[in-house]
Parts: sequence; C-alpha cells; structure tokens
Amino acid sequence: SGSITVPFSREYDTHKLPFEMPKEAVTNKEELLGYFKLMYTMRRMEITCDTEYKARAIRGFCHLYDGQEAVAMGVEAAFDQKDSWITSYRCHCISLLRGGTVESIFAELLGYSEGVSHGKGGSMHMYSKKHNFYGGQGIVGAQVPVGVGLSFAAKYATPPGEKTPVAIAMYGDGAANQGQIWEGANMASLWKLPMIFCIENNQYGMGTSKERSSSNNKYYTMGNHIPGVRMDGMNVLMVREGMKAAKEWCSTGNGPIYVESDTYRYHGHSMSDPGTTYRNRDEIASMRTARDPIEYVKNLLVQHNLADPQELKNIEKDIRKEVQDALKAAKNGSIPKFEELYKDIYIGGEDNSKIVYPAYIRMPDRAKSIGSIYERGVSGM
Amino acid sequence: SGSITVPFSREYDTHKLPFEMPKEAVTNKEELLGYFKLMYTMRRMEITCDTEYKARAIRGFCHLYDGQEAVAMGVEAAFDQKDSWITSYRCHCISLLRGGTVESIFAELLGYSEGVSHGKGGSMHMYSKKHNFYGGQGIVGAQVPVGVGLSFAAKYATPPGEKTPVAIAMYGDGAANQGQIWEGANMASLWKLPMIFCIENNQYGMGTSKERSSSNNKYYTMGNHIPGVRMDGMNVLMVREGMKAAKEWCSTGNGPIYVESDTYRYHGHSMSDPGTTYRNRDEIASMRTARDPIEYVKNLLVQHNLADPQELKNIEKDIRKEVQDALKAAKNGSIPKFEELYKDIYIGGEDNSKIVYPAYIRMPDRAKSIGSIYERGVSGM
Amino acid sequence: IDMPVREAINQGLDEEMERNENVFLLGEEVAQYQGAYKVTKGLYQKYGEKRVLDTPITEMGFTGLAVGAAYKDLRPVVEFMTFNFSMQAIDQVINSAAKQLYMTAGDIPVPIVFRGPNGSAAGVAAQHSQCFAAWYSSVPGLKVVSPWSSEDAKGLIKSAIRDPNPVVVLENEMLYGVSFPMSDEAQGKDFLVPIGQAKVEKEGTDITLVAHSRAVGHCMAAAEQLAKEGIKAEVINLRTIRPMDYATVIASVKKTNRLVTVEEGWPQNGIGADISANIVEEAFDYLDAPIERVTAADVPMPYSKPLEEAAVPQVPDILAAVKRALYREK
Amino acid sequence: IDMPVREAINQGLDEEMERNENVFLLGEEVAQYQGAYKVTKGLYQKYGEKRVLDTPITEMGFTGLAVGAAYKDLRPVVEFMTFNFSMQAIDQVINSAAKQLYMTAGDIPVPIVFRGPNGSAAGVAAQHSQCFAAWYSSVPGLKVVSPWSSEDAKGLIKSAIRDPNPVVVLENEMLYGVSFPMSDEAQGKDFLVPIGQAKVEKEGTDITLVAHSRAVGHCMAAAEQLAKEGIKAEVINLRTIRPMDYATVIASVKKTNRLVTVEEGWPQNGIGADISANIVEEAFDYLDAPIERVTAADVPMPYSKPLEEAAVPQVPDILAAVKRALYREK
Ligand SMILES: Cc1ncc(C[n+]2csc(CCOP(=O)(O)OP(=O)(O)O)c2C)c(N)n1
Ligand SMILES: Cc1ncc(C[n+]2csc(CCOP(=O)(O)OP(=O)(O)O)c2C)c(N)n1
Ligand SMILES: [Mg+2]
Ligand SMILES: [Mg+2]
Repeated sequence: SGSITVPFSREYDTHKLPFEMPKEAVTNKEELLGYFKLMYTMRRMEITCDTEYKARAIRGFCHLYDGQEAVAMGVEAAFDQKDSWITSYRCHCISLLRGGTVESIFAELLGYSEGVSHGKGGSMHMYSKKHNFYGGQGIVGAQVPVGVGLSFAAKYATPPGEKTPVAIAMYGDGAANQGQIWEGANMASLWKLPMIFCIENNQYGMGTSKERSSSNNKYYTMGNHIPGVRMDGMNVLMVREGMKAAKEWCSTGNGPIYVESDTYRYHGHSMSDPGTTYRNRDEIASMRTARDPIEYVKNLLVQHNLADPQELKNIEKDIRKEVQDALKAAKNGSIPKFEELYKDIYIGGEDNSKIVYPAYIRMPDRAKSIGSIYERGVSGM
Repeated sequence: SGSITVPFSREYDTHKLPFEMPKEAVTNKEELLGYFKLMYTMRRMEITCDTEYKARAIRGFCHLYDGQEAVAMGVEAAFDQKDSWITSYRCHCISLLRGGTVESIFAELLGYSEGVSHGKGGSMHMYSKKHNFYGGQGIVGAQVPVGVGLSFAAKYATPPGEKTPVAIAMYGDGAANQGQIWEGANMASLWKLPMIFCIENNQYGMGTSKERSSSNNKYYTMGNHIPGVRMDGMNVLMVREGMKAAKEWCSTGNGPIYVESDTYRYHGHSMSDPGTTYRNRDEIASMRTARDPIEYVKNLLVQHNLADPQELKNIEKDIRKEVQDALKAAKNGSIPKFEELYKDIYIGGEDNSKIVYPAYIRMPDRAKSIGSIYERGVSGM
Repeated sequence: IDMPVREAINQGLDEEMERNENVFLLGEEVAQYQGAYKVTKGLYQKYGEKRVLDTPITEMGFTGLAVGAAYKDLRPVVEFMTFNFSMQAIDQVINSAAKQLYMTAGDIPVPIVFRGPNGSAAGVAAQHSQCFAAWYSSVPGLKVVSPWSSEDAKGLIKSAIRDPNPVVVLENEMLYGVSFPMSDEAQGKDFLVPIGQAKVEKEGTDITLVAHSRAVGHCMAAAEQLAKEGIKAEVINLRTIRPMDYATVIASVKKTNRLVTVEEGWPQNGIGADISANIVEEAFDYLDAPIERVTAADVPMPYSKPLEEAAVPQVPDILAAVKRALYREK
Repeated sequence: IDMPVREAINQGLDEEMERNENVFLLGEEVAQYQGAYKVTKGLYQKYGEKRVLDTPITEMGFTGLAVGAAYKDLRPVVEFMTFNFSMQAIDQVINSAAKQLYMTAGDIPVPIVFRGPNGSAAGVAAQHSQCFAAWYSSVPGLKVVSPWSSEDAKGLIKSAIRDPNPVVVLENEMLYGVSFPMSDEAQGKDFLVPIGQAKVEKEGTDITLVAHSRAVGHCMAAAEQLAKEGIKAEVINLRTIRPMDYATVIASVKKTNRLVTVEEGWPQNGIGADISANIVEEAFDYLDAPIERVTAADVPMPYSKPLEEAAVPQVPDILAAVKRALYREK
C-alpha cells in the first residue's frame, strides 16, 4: 500500500509567517498505524491512571492528557530525538514518547523504584536525558525559559552554518501570560535560537476559560514580531506538518516561532477536578464525537482502505491488554529503599557521574541523621 | 498675549490606536514659561546632584534625569494630581512635580531628616502619597504591575459610568522586556483598567543599547493587541498632548495604552557610569544641540515673541540661585535621630496612622536591642 | 461546635469583607471555581466580581497589582494557590510590600494579606511541598502567622486583614479538612486572635514543645503519649512567626527547663534554630538539657509515600527528641 | 603578591573558561561593559560573544535559560548584578535547579553557578542591601559559598564552576576593591578551595568567632583588639554556608568553650541561629557561656550613613558580644 494524500479540512492560521504552510499531508498505512497505536496506548494509559487514582493507588496531583494525544504525537513525528523537549506537569504521554514505558510510568505513579523517576518525582516529574526529555515541570511557565536554554545549548554545540537541533517547550493557555515566557522569547529572538514555543490550548487553565485569563487568546500571535502559526491540535497530521515547518524554520538560524495547537482535555484539570462546573457535558461530548484525535486516524485508515475496522479493533484489544499487563507488572514494583530519601541531592565528579552524599544529612529525628556532623563537605567528591 | 498654535515637526507613531492623534498643540506664554521654569529647575537640580555626588556628599546610586525633563513635565501638564504616578529609581524630577521640593530632595540625597523620605530612602526612593506619587522603585520592572494596582484602585473607587483617574507607570527601554510588565498589561487589558504604560526610551539600559536588549524596540507596539503611541519625548507639548489623549482613552473604560517617549539621558546611567564607553560624545553633543527639551521651549517663547532672551536669562539666573539656596538650606539639615533606624517598620491602627514598634527589635549588639524580648507583639496596636 | 479549618478561614474572610468594602480577594480560581481548595467558597457569589477576582496564572503580576492597590488604601487578600508559587512573586512581597513603609518613612503603608497553603501536602513532590515560614519570617516589615486550629485560622485571618501592615498567612492544605472546636466567642464577628502572641495549648511542667501549623497537632499527640508515661509536656502553638513571641517560650522554658522545637521546614536556618539561639541567649542557665530540634529531613520532598513520611516529622521523632532532652542531663 | 578580590574572581573565571569550553558567562552588562562592578573585565574581549553574553534585564528569563543550558551539560555562570535581583529568579534557582537532580532521580544534574554581590553595600538603601545567605543555604540541592579574601574568592569560584551541582556564590561589593595576599599556590591554575570546609583564619584558645564574607574582616579586627587585652580569639571563616562545616566550629568550641557568631544578614532564622542551635545540640556541655549572635539590626536598610552603620555589625558590637561571652559564666 503506497502513500496517500490527506487534505486539511482547516487552514493553518498564521501570524507574520514568512513562508507558506502546507494544505495537506502525505502519509501511509505504516505511519498512520503507528500513530494510532501510540495514541491509543496513551489514551488507555491515562484512563487507567484515572481508575488507579480513584482506587487511591496514585497520590497527589495527577494531570491526564487524554484528548490531547495528537499534539505530542505530531511533535514526535516531526522531530528526531536530538531535538530537546520540555513540558509542564501534564507529562505522562510525552514521557512515553521519550524514554518512558507504560510500565515505568505506572511504576512512577505508584511510587515504586522501577518508575521513570524511581518513585521520587510522581505524576508531574518524568524525564529522560538520554532521550532529550527534560520534564515534567510543576511550576506553571517555568519550563519555557528553561526550554529556551535547551535551544541555547543546541545552538552552542552546533558548528556555525550547520542545521541545529531544535528545542520545544509546551505550555498551556493558562500559562501563556506568564511573563517569563516573554522574557525567554525576547532572548530567543535576539539570539536567533532554535526554539519552538508550543501552546497547547486546551481552552481552560484549571477552571478558567481562555477568555477570562487571556486578553489576547490568539496565542500564536503572542510573540508579537515573532512568527506564529495555529493549527488543529486534534489532527496529528496537521500538527506533524506544522511542527516540521516550525523545526525547519528554527533550525536554519531564523530564530524562534510560536506554534499553537487548538486542542481539548477530556478529563478535568487534575484528578481532583471533576471538570464539569466550568464547562458543560455537551461541550465535552461534542468534542469527543466530532474531533477525537484517535477516531480521526482510525477513520483515515478505514476510509482509505488501509485497514479494516476489525483489524483496528484487534489492535485496540491488544493495547488494552498490554496496558493492563503493564499495570500489573508495575504493581509488582518495589518500594524505594530508605536510602533513596537522601540520594540524588548532590552528584559528584566533574563528569556528573559519581553518587555522592553530603557528610551530614539531618533527619527529623536527629539521632537518625545520615553521616556525621563531625565530617565535612560532600563525600565522594 | 493670547494662545499660540504649535505644529509638531514629527508625527505620532501609532499602533492599533482607534483614534486620531493631534498634529499640533495650543499653548500660551504662561504655560510655556511654567514648563520652562520647572524643567530648568529640574536641570539645575540634577546638575547640582552631579557636583554633590562627586564631592561625596551624596552616596550610593544616583540616577539623573537631565535630558529627559520634557517627559515628566508633559505628563504632569496632562494630568491632575488625582492621577497616580509611579516610576523607577530615576525619580528626583517626578518627586519635584509631586510633593517634593528642591530642598527636600537634596536633603534626602544628603541623608537628612528633612528629606522627602527622612533620609531613609535616598536617591531611588522618593514618594508622596498625598500627591499620588508612589515612588521611586529600585527594582527594574517592579513598578509596573504595582502601577497597574494603582489603576485598579482608581477604578475600584470610581462609581460605574464615571470617568476614572488614571495611573501611569514609567519604565525604561531596558526594563521593557521584564515579564511582569506583560503580566500587568494582560490584567489591565482584561479588566479594562485606566492604565498608561509609559516607556521612557532613553536608548540605553545602563551600557546596553536598545537593539541589544530588545528584539522589538518599537516599544509602543509591545502591548501587541493593546493600542500604543510613540512621540518625541524631548518635546513637552507633544508629550502633553499625547498624554492627554492617553488619559482620555484610559479614563473612559477603554483599558490600557502603551505610550513611548523617545528621549535621551545626558548623564551616564548613574553617577558611577561615565556614560561614554557605549556611546560616543558626538551622539550626546548632537542631542544637546538638536533636541534639548529646554532649549525647545525657550525657542518657542522667543520665536513667538512671548518672551525675550534677556527675560529668560534672568529667570535662569534666578533659578540657579534658588537651587543653590535650596542646596545650602538642605545642607543645614539634621542627621536622622537614632530612633529612625527602627521607626516605620510597622504601622498601627486600622486607619494606618499610629506609630508603633515591635516589642523587641534586635540590634547588632543584642544588649542594645530596642524594647524587650520579654514583651510581645507590636506595641501601640 | 466543631468546624473544619477551611470553613473557619472562609468565615473570617466573609466577615471581614462584609465589614470593610475595601477588602477584596484575588488569586487563581478563587472566584468562579470557589478556590482550588474551596477556601473561598460562596464569596464570589456573595460579593461579586468587583471584590472576588480570578487572576491569570501570573503570580508576579497579580502580586504587584495587589501591592499597588494596597498603596492606595484598598485591602487586598492575595491567595497563592500554594506558597510554592509565591516564589515567582517574592520580590514584590519583600521589596514592594515589606520594605515600603520604611523606605517612605511612614508615608505609604501596605495593608495587604498574602495567604494560602504552605509546606508539605500529600504526594505532591519536591516543587509543591516547600515551607516558607523561615524565609518570610526573617524579613522586617512583614508579619507572619501560621494557624493550626480553626480558631487560630479564623482569628488570625481576621487580624491579618485588619492589620495595616503586610501579613503573610501560612496555612496548611492537610489541615483544611480537619475539624476543631470553635468556642461561642470564636463564632462571633468580633473574634480576633492577636498577631504576635503564642498560645499555650497544653500546660505542663516537664518539657516544652514548640511548634506551628500542622506540627502543633503532632506535638499534642506526642504530649498525650508522654502523659501516659507520666511526663507532663507543655505545648506552645506559636500562631505567629513574626514578630515571634519569644516571651512565651522563655517563660515556659524557665518552668520546664527543657525544650524541643518541631517544624515541617528544612533544618538549616529554620524556626527551631532561631528559637534555640534566642533561648540560649536569654535562658541558658535555665536549660537542664540541650535544646532539641525536630525538623523536616534535609532533602527535597520525594513523591513515594514511605519516603515522604520519612521526610517530615512524625510523632515518634518528637518522642525521641523529648526522651533525649529528658534523660540526658547536663 | 596582593590582589583585590575583584581580580581574584576575574582570574578564576578566566582560568575556568580557558579550561572548559562549556563554561560561559551571562548576565546584565557582563560583556561589553565588562561588568557593573568590572568583575568580568576582559573576558568578552578574550572569549567573544558566544561565551560572554549581555542579557536583557530579565532575571527570571535568563536564569531559566541558564538552567536549561545546564540540563544539557553546558556550565553557565550566571551573574546577578546584585543578589537582590535574584529574587525575581529565585523560583528558577530553587525549583528548576536545586531540586532537579532529586526529582529526576539523578538523571539530570544541573552544573550551574549563580554569582554576584550579596548583602549590604554603601548607601543603596533597603531594596539593594539584602543578604540571602540564610535563604539559599536552607535549600537541599544547592551549595552555597561566600568568600572573604582573594584566595577564598578565586578558589571558591573555581570549585563552584567545576562542581556538577548548582552553586550559589555570595560575593560582597565592598570587598571587590579590597586587596588580600595571594600565595604562589593561589596564583596557579590548579588552585581550588574545597566547598564544604571552613578555614581557621586565626587560632586562639579563649573564644571562637565565626563569620563569612565581610564579617570575617570585622572578626579579624576584633580579634586583634582582643589580643591587646590578652584575649586569644579563634576566627573561623566559614567560606561555605551549605553544606555547612559544623565540624570545624564544634572542634573550635570544644577548645574555647565560647562562641560568637557574626553575620550581616537579619537575625531571625539566620546563619548564627543555625550554628548556635547545632552547637547546643552537639556541644552543649562544652559551653561555658551562652552563644552570642551578632547580626544585622532587625530593620530594612536605611540610606542615611549613620543609620546604615548602626544597622550592620561593627567591630564594637563584636567586642561587646565577646565580653559578654567571656565574663558571664554559666
Ligand atoms: C506558578 C504556578 N502557579 C499556579 C500553579 C497551579 N496550577 C497548576 S496547573 C494550573 C493551570 C494551568 O493551565 P494551562 O496552562 O492552561 O495548562 P493545562 O493544565 O490546561 O494543560 C495552575 C493554576 C502552578 N503549578 N504554578
Ligand atoms: C531586577 C533588576 N535587575 C537589575 C537592576 C540593576 N539596574 C538598575 S537600572 C538598570 C538599567 C535600566 O535601564 P532602563 O530600563 O532603560 O532605564 P534607564 O536607567 O535608562 O532609565 C539596571 C540593569 C535592578 N535594579 N533591578
Ligand atoms: Mg489549558
Ligand atoms: Mg533606558
């Protein structure tokens, strides 16, 4: 089965964009099946989190990504793993694309050693440096200048004239007015950094609709003189093509770009928010029926005769089982050893590799403190 | 002598401004002489600060306003004292317009009790609540959201439908990218606050030219969807008319506006900066000859036969003497009493009027602490 | 009657808003959503959008805005959804609010309240669990209070709002749902808890336990256990952290001759360290044993529950410290 | 030879930039203007605009940027023009830098240096005179150093840059121009001052004085005066505030049995309080007198010179505390 051409039913909205955006995407069965599988895995993973949270197996804050899967999927499809990625606390599914597995993500949420962050980070704090994924930021907006720093480092390491890897920082419509975003954008623009400011506009920041938080809710225009583009964030192909264009622009020395994905979260803000007081059930239902990002890919596959519905059903069944198996496996995880409490506060060696401990780490019961107050410094250094 | 009409030799640059800016100003002898006198007083005051600083009578940071006089003068001419004003550390001349006197400003700089802030604030910290002047902020950018709060309070106190007093926050080209400015602007725009964001673009933030600090140095456009206007900040009439228009717009429920004044500081950034490493002497000299704000007013007076040069010379002589006399008087000031060290940390009474002290105020030599550790709370409450 | 802390704060806010038109609330989700932790429930409905404002998620900006409003005699009550986020705004709290009265030589008071949950919660990890009691209470110009019980909570928020100075109110998320008795007096509209005065929650003669916020509860539990062993612990609920009521602690130590401080913040430069240093300076000769501090572990907060529990003081940690202070004679 | 502190820091920066290409400097006016206090003189000329960057006046943004660069193995040295302005960026320092290694379970180290003048200067009033030693040193994940002499300054900045953790370097503007002797060793490229170790600047047997930064100089002056009266004071220069070298202080107190701490920060929850509390816990029985703290006055910093002088510790304040600690026996 060869490639198919999919015209976009919606145009990219652009702002001071000095190049043309495509009107269609070329794809094929393999790609689409790949997206479908990953996005469906995300979906099942998040829904399983919901269940486990309600069963009190997952603690604290837990922000789910279902509804928004096409954004992360589209970014990943456009990028390679040399490109750096940072996002907010809503990070499970990005982790899955960048070094995490369903099992290690569940393990993290259950607070086990086998977790992506060894049970020390929890829902909001997943990372994989090896896969150029830098989190997992719990503080609204903070990931954005940090992301600009990732792009700074990418440029720093690239010989002049060569294409640079890019960095992307994702943030929400609620976060979009954080001043530090502008501070980062100004430097990215001044210094021509390969930086993508990616607004995941899911229409609400907690219980506040975008109209109430943002005097300008065309987020793709918020760079002012910096080019911007808006796209349907429920359409993985549109996101992919948009991100490809953005990456091409940024990596060739043109500086930053704003990219807004128009998307929706099905769940409440976090597990403690029912998500139904500030928006009505109709709104959610109509999103699900009209714009679901997974249904969109399934439909493409079926309409273009690239897969039959039964095949997709079987895949879904398999994935459901995989996710359940992953959960089961994760539940066999081990409680972090007590030493984890005071490990990873400092690291040693100029090459960042040695495990070290301060000579004295005070504990609530001082008699149980680690090390000795009669020693000094950070040992192992 | 009746009124004269002065056409502007430069147009207002506008950004999304939904109304027309004037092309000329109507004024008269009295007004112009008033501006001349105040601006010349400012000039002499600042130059005297220079001398006193070099003589080590003034300590710490000392940021002078000479060159920029027309901005403050124009604002004051357009405003009434119900309008609130806040600015940066470069605040001597605004203080002069809002409650301070040359003598009380000098006294402050000399660290005396008779100073605007009783010698406790110094160059960067002058205020007069009675005159709706709120400082004097030493932290770059911080005055801007605070200024938005002033406009919030103005709106809060005004019955719906009535014109509100406005608030203005002045900040520099260097400060202009501070994220908190945008945060303030977003709320001002959302809540339609009567707020003027006033950029005093004097071309440099310390030793950094605007091109190197600002990816967008059309500061009047930085509100993005918020209207903005730029004007010649060396022309008091243009500033006045611009500010009148801005005030009218803001006070009638339309929300905020950005106003940029294109100006120049003759002195270095502060007294410790010679101000000649990052810009050349020619640049400074050509500003002085071509655009000096005081010469502009003098020329208008003479050209329109509203005053003859000798009259102006006499005024200048008088002002020079007044400023010298003020200095002399200020130098007779008194060193703050030791009690001032621990006064004004807290205030008491629900009406903010009682002088109170914590029961115990620790001093470097603990034996000299004020009050007693055996007492509690804040006394006088 | 019993009342949860959440409701006590809510009542205090409500009464003060009713009492003074210039009091207004702002913060994220405080209005239509009624507060992320429902502390401001019903107030938007009652007082409308002029006086209860949902802000964008821009802590530095809205804190600055509130400070400016206070300069002009309004009485803003700023909610930080948690105090962790106050770090984005801390320059405005310290430099524009705390120092303003002094820099203006008394000309511009700043009658403002900063409130919200502080310190550790449950399972929210390192970025959402920091205690700011020590930082804020080091700053002259601020008052800092930290309620434990419902009476504390109501009385202190009301005093804070009436106070003409900037007051930081450090609440605790895990206490919001906990019910405490409210006296008849505390249910009234004129009930105030004075800022600057600690409360002896339980009298005792053998050892003094000092704490604030949630740790007071741990101390009460510890005292109960100790009572079973015949040890009479005096428990002091600080209520205010600045200006600190050293007098009450000194008086207690002069009676018991032994002191244990308990806090959920980090050990270095903490509240306990400060109390210890002051007691040493003022009542050294009354001490029959070294002062013991019980603090959070000197680590960022981990997510995993057993680690998290090990990171903050528990009753056994307090008991261990008490035992050391009791049996180890000078 | 003698060398001013300013030059010692400059030399340390220069050597480390030469040694490691990934080291770069950023901050306001650090490049073309060569530093507001000329600490970075010549480095822009030598290393060019790739490695010495003038930033816009956006502390939160450029601090975040630097942290991100450190995540990817660069070694940023961030200059805060003064640490007062670090308050705008403190969330990035604490939440994005200090806690990152822990939250990532060791996956993402943050090799970054935050440096600049801290604490009081001359005539710059309340907003420009704050000492941040106590705040930063309370945070696990950070290291905090605070040099006094030129050797301290050079050796600590070099260690900070080589350290794979976030290190806060609290300098002092008034020391920049002060010259100190530099040993031959200290002039070399391999000279490091180990983080985490205090230095006994002067040995003595009668009383221990502990300080950091400019206050060390005051302690040395006090010790000299005391020597004339036959009192042998031991002066400890902390050098590092976190991890604090309690061991050296304890050892000294076990010898002298008397302790005075001196700092330019505010008293409540200060460095002195922490040292006092630890000594009480560890060496109570060795104390022959209460530990005395000398701190800044508990006030915002005033502008007027006589008030300013009264607000920070002077030599007579130290002498008075020493006298109390010496003559007031338990
Ligand atoms: C500085 C800061 N303020 C407040 C919060 C609490 N908070 C967490 S998420 C959130 C809403 C963010 O909304 P948005 O940016 O739209 O992202 P979304 O959750 O919709 O993905 C808030 C207020 C925080 N984590 N950090
Ligand atoms: C947050 C903060 N960062 C840095 C400084 C130091 N500083 C004081 S003024 C200034 C330059 C400001 O330039 P600009 O905004 O253009 O105002 P101008 O001085 O030209 O009036 C700097 C960097 C400060 N006071 N506050
Ligand atoms: Mg959102
Ligand atoms: Mg400027």
